[in-house]
Amino acid sequence: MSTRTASPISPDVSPMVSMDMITKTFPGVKALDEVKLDLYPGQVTALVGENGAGKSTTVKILTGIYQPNGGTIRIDGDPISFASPNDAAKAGITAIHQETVLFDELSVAENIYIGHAPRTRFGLIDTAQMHRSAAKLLADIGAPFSSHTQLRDLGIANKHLVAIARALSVDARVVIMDEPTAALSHKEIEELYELVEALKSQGKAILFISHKFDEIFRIADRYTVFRDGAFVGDGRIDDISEGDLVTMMVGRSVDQIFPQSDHDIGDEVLKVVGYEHPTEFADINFSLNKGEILGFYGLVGAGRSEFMQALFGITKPSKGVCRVNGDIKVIRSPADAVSNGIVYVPEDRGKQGAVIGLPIFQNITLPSLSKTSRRGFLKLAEEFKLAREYSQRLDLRAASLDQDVGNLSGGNQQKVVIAKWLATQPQVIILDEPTKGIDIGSKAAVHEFMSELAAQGLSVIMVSSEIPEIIGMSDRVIVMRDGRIATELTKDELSPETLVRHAAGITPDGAAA
Amino acid sequence: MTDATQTRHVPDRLNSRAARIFKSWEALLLAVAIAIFVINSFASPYFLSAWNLSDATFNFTEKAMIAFAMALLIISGEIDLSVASIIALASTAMGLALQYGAGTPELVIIGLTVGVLCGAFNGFFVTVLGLPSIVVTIGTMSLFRGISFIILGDDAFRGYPSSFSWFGQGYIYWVFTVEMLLFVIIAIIYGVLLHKTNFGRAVYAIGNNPTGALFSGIRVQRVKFVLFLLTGLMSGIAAICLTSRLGSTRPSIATGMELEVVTMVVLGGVNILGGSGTIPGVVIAAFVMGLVTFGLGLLNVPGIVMSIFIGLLLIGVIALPRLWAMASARRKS
Amino acid sequence: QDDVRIAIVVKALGIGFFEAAAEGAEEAAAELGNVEIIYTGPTDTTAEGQIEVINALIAQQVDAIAISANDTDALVPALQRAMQRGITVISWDSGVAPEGRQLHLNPSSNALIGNMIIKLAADHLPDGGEVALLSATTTSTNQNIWMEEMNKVMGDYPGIDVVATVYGDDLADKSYREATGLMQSYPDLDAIIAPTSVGIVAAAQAVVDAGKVGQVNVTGLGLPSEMAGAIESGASKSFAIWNPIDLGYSATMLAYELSQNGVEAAPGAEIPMGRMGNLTLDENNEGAMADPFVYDASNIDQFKSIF
Amino acid sequence: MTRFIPVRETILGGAILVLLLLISSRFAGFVAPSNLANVFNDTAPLIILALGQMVVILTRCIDLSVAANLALTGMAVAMINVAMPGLPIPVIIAIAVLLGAIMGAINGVLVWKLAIPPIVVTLGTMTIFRGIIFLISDGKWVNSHEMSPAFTDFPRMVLLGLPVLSWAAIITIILFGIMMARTQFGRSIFAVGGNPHAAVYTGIDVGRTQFWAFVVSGALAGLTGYLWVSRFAVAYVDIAGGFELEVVAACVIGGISIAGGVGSVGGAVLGAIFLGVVKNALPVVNISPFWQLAISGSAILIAVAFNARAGRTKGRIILKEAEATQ
Ligand SMILES: Nc1ncnc2c1ncn2[C@@H]1O[C@H](COP(=O)(O)OP(=O)(O)OP(=O)(O)O)[C@@H](O)[C@H]1O
Ligand SMILES: Nc1ncnc2c1ncn2[C@@H]1O[C@H](COP(=O)(O)OP(=O)(O)OP(=O)(O)O)[C@@H](O)[C@H]1O
Ligand SMILES: [Mg+2]
Ligand SMILES: [Mg+2]
Repeated sequence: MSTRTASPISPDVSPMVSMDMITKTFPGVKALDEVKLDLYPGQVTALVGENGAGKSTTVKILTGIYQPNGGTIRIDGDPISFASPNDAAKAGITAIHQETVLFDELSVAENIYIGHAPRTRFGLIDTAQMHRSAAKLLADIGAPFSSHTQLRDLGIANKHLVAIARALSVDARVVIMDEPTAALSHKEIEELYELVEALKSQGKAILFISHKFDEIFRIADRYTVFRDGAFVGDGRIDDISEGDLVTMMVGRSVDQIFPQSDHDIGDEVLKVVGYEHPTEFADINFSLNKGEILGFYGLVGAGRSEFMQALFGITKPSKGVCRVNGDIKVIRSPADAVSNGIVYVPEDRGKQGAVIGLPIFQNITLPSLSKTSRRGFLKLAEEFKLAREYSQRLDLRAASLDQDVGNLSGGNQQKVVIAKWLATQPQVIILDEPTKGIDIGSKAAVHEFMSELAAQGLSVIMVSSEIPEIIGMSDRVIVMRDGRIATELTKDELSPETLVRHAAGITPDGAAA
Repeated sequence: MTDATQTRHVPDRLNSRAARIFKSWEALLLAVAIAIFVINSFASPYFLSAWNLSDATFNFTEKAMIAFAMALLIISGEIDLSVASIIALASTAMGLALQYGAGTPELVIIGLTVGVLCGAFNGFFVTVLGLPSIVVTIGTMSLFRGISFIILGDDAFRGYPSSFSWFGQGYIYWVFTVEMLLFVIIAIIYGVLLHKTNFGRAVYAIGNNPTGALFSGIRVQRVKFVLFLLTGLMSGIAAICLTSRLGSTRPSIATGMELEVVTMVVLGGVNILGGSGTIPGVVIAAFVMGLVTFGLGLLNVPGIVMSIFIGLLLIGVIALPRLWAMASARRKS
Repeated sequence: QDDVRIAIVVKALGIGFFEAAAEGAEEAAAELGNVEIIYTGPTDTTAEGQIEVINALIAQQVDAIAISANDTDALVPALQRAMQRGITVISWDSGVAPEGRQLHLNPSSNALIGNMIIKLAADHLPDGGEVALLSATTTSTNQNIWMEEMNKVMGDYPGIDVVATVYGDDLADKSYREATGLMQSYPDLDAIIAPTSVGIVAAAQAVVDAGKVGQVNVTGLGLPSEMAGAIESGASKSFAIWNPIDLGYSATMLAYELSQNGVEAAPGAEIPMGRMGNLTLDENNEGAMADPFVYDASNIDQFKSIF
Repeated sequence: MTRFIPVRETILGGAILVLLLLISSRFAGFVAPSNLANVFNDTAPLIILALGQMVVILTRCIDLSVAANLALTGMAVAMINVAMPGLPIPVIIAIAVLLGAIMGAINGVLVWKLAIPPIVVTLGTMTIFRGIIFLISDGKWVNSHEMSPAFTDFPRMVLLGLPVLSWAAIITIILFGIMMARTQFGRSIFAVGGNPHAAVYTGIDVGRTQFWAFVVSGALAGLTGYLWVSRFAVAYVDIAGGFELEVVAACVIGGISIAGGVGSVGGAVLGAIFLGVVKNALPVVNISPFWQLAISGSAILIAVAFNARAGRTKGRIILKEAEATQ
């Protein structure tokens, strides 16, 4: 498979912003490794790459939130460095960040203008002027709410519109949009496209990050591809096909990576009937068999994690029954779930997974303490024995078992969390985005381990937003959209297009070629 | 990856036990305590006397009993500012029972029960209604003592039976008081509870990451509720000791003690934000505070001036290591 | 080298009345020659604070403790321990229950003070009127006894009506607020009686601030130096006090006699107090020092610079 | 989208009105304008301190040293007045504000630069400040007859029918109203407390904002220190002992969330007034003052339980139909 390299840049335009040899490391992770990125006036550059490729990190460097460990940023050819977000704003760079960086207690207008509100003669914030300008911005992007609304009263999509308005409120030369359409409806997305066109015609340089190929091909002029924190290539969008772009992005053929293990699929272990929640999900029915890997696919925000957490006893469903081995089980808390053999590896490792601050061995034994203790009294020797056993099984890389998990790399933290659950000898293991933010080596290890677990008769539910992972690992896939099951696909039916089509709710003819 | 030849051996521990102990906060605090002891024995000829040192323990034993339970509560990420008011209410309840002819056993039971009930009240607001404990206990701090004022007004309960005075005034053997014995027993119980049991492990897990602990199958709210009960129970025990020692009950009893208890806990190396701290640390902190106040008392230094020392100690022992780290970081770069 | 160490323990440090008493104690010490005075006390008026101070004094093996107590009962166990260790314990000004001390020195006879405070108010109300009491803490022994004594003689003052009793806790701001509250709740109030040196000053200030000088007369027990302004403004027509210097002096003398000269404190005993004469103990081992003295515009200037 | 729950401030204001009605049914004189003015005047120090505390709590900190700061500043200016009776009052006030601000800055620096938890810092400085008062005054009181008449008269001077003390509170309220609503600093305070992570994205320095919040709180404590000492015409070690908790209570009753980011000037002021009315009404309606503590404790509990219900965030909504019906 051929990897495209950079196509020649048209000689008549020089980049407005250019990043060169930018490196950024976090403890245990090299998020960016000598990448380059050029943005041209009046053009939309799409930055594409898998989850964790380093796209958002690039955005944060361009907006002065992170400082790079190496490399140069130039604006109009002059080197520049940003010590703080204010510096970047002064240089005319504005961004819609992937996560919402808004304030619930402030009004919409204030959210838009915080940090650069118009002032009166006395140096006070000119609220009247601020609301006038905000109202105009909101009208431009077709937002259906007033600038006086308290932000906390808005839904997710509308909050996103505020974030967009905020980015447009500064008279910027460079506009960055990190997955701006992820939370928007069809109509709002159309208005956003119009806006992008308008910005283009004003000669602004636009960086557009998206996982949706149809929109990339619709509005982008150029593309840049990152893979695992490294620059892969860039060029004009007209010069590349969708298939080639995917190949650049993934950089390898799917079947090379995913272990093909034969595991026998046995009897039904778990059956979920009519799970429902007032605001998060509805009408969830499926069953899971022994030794099966069941994939859950969906776009970010489809409600998969919320449902899994309900199954694990964190959130309370309003309706629904869950049967384990045919018996109805009431799961009111994670402790109940664990005692019924259902365990959950959450997607937010730092907050929900590992107990940072406790040493590795204590993390591993936390849910199994009843096994390693006698009448409630700890037995350290037993704990170390258990921790040693499972850290070896997962090939954990650490200095010692009494090291704080917080000092481990993301991949090794994930291994600790998985080890913690395997030590309880569960029947069903739910893995929510198990390889998110994990380096490529550990990723393969996790995949290999997952199929091994299935082979040993454990049932696995894998929630993933990565198409290759879903296709490569799953025996069966459930696609979720807007809190409901959109479809259920068998292994033979799996293809990237089908998955995306069901996840986004696009009719076959509407989908990109 | 189950291939044994490929797996690496991860050692259990990196540092020896001795090295860990030597580097700990407790070691630093112990050094401070010893220094204070030595300074005191030079500063006053009366310091090194068994009876005097025995009297000095009254300065901290009751506070320390509560401090142990408070340490667990703070490690779990909560706080209880109402402990002194629980003492007032428990003491008032005992005094009230006394008016109806209760004897020593009944008084003890009532003191403990009221303590536990107050703890349950706090625990209910925090764990069931999900309110921040600092606010709830600022409220109950006024409420509990307020009830005591309503019952007692400007009056006092007195005339506790002489057998009751054993708790706060009795001696076990020679200079060893009943309170000292209680202090030692409670310290051991809490030391074991926090450091040697599953419950203690859960407390640390909750303090470090309540969400993570919940996701690991720990019944977070239940553990927190128990911790509030324990803090109430300890306040009940302290109420018995203090009432017995004073021989009377006034609603203003133990005013301001909550802050001394919190100070003791924080001085003992417990992170006020939760997650870390040890019982030996709190024990040493109790002695440090007791020795400082007693030593300065022997020099007839007013209590308010002693509190400057305590305040400086509190900020100093946290600030100095950080300043040290900042300075050494600057030197390296 | 071997000085006799007498500890003067006061309700709280920094109160003018007690500072003056300490002066008297020093005077007695100078007269006796070989006495060292340890003037001490908590910074807030609590029994627990005094207990810690007492423990420290026991540890220093002082020869005598003379205490003005914040609580009649709560100090008893601590003081009993002091006595067991051979320390002479007396109380003065504000007493301790009999089992916690050898004797108690009242500044004046309680009955006399009780009568005095109501008489001071009544003298300026020939036609009767409403008066209110502003006390110190609810637990101050001496205040409570005086008010009791006052109630006993109320029959001698027909037409005088005690409408309320409030507590200022010997805190200036609280006393001020309580006094203000009294004037609001009882618009026809004629006098505020504050048998405490902190309360009387605060009440006088509150009367001035409320613009009720001439309408509400503040009286009670106060120090001339602190009350000079109130007499001048007319907020207070007269007040009484015994001499705190004499009180400190007498307490020291008594403590010395008991601890050094083997004098036994027993009902009926007469104990010498230097220039203040003898103290005669009643059946509770209590005795009174002298009569209170009344201060008004005619003599205030003479005393305000003394105490 | 309609708001089902009316604004917190309206409810609290309503509660105060109901309270006043109840009181007036037992004692009509209480609601006379002159008496209400007295109540307000009496509550003025609490209002001023509550506003300072509000700013600190909004940034996710807490200042337990305000009362000690007040007492130390009060003692310092009283002693300055005794030593230099001729010093004009504006100078005295400037000294008080400056001293208070310096103490606030000490708290702020420890929180900002050394990252020591605010509760530990202010617990420590609280005892240290109190101790320093004893050291500088030798434990002695400064009494009214030692202070200059100008010093004690200032807070009671009547301007347009109200004493200067009341005006100080009113001006502070107005300034804070403007500061919180109309200045960059004021809005940053909400941002820092509401979402510190996002505040960094918008270029707001969290630590620095917290530092300035402590300075503001300290400066107001200093100002109150002078007003307190001159109004009660006395200074001693223990003035305003335990007042810090009353100040925090006023904020909590006023709906300032201890978790930061939520609250308003109106809330803090009403919270303080609520406590002030309760405190002043009890003696008047012949409820024993011994009930006061229990009543204010219950008020705090009810207020937090209520505010927690009202302020419960909705969370994200995934189901389309669910969002539509919200
Ligand atoms: N603050 C941080 N600390 C540690 N690691 C981080 C941090 N921020 C990002 N990373 C890591 O850096 C890598 C790149 O993350 P980044 O958010 O830039 O990915 P992305 O391309 O935006 O992915 P996505 O498409 O999921 O948004 C990931 O491995 C991530 O875990
Ligand atoms: N609009 C939003 N407001 C607040 N948090 C959000 C929002 N969108 C996403 N998140 C958070 O970001 C994380 C990633 O979101 P994600 O889309 O995975 O949620 P999800 O509902 O579980 O959807 P998925 O089906 O993708 O798992 C989640 O932890 C979620 O809490
Ligand atoms: Mg991203
Ligand atoms: Mg998810």
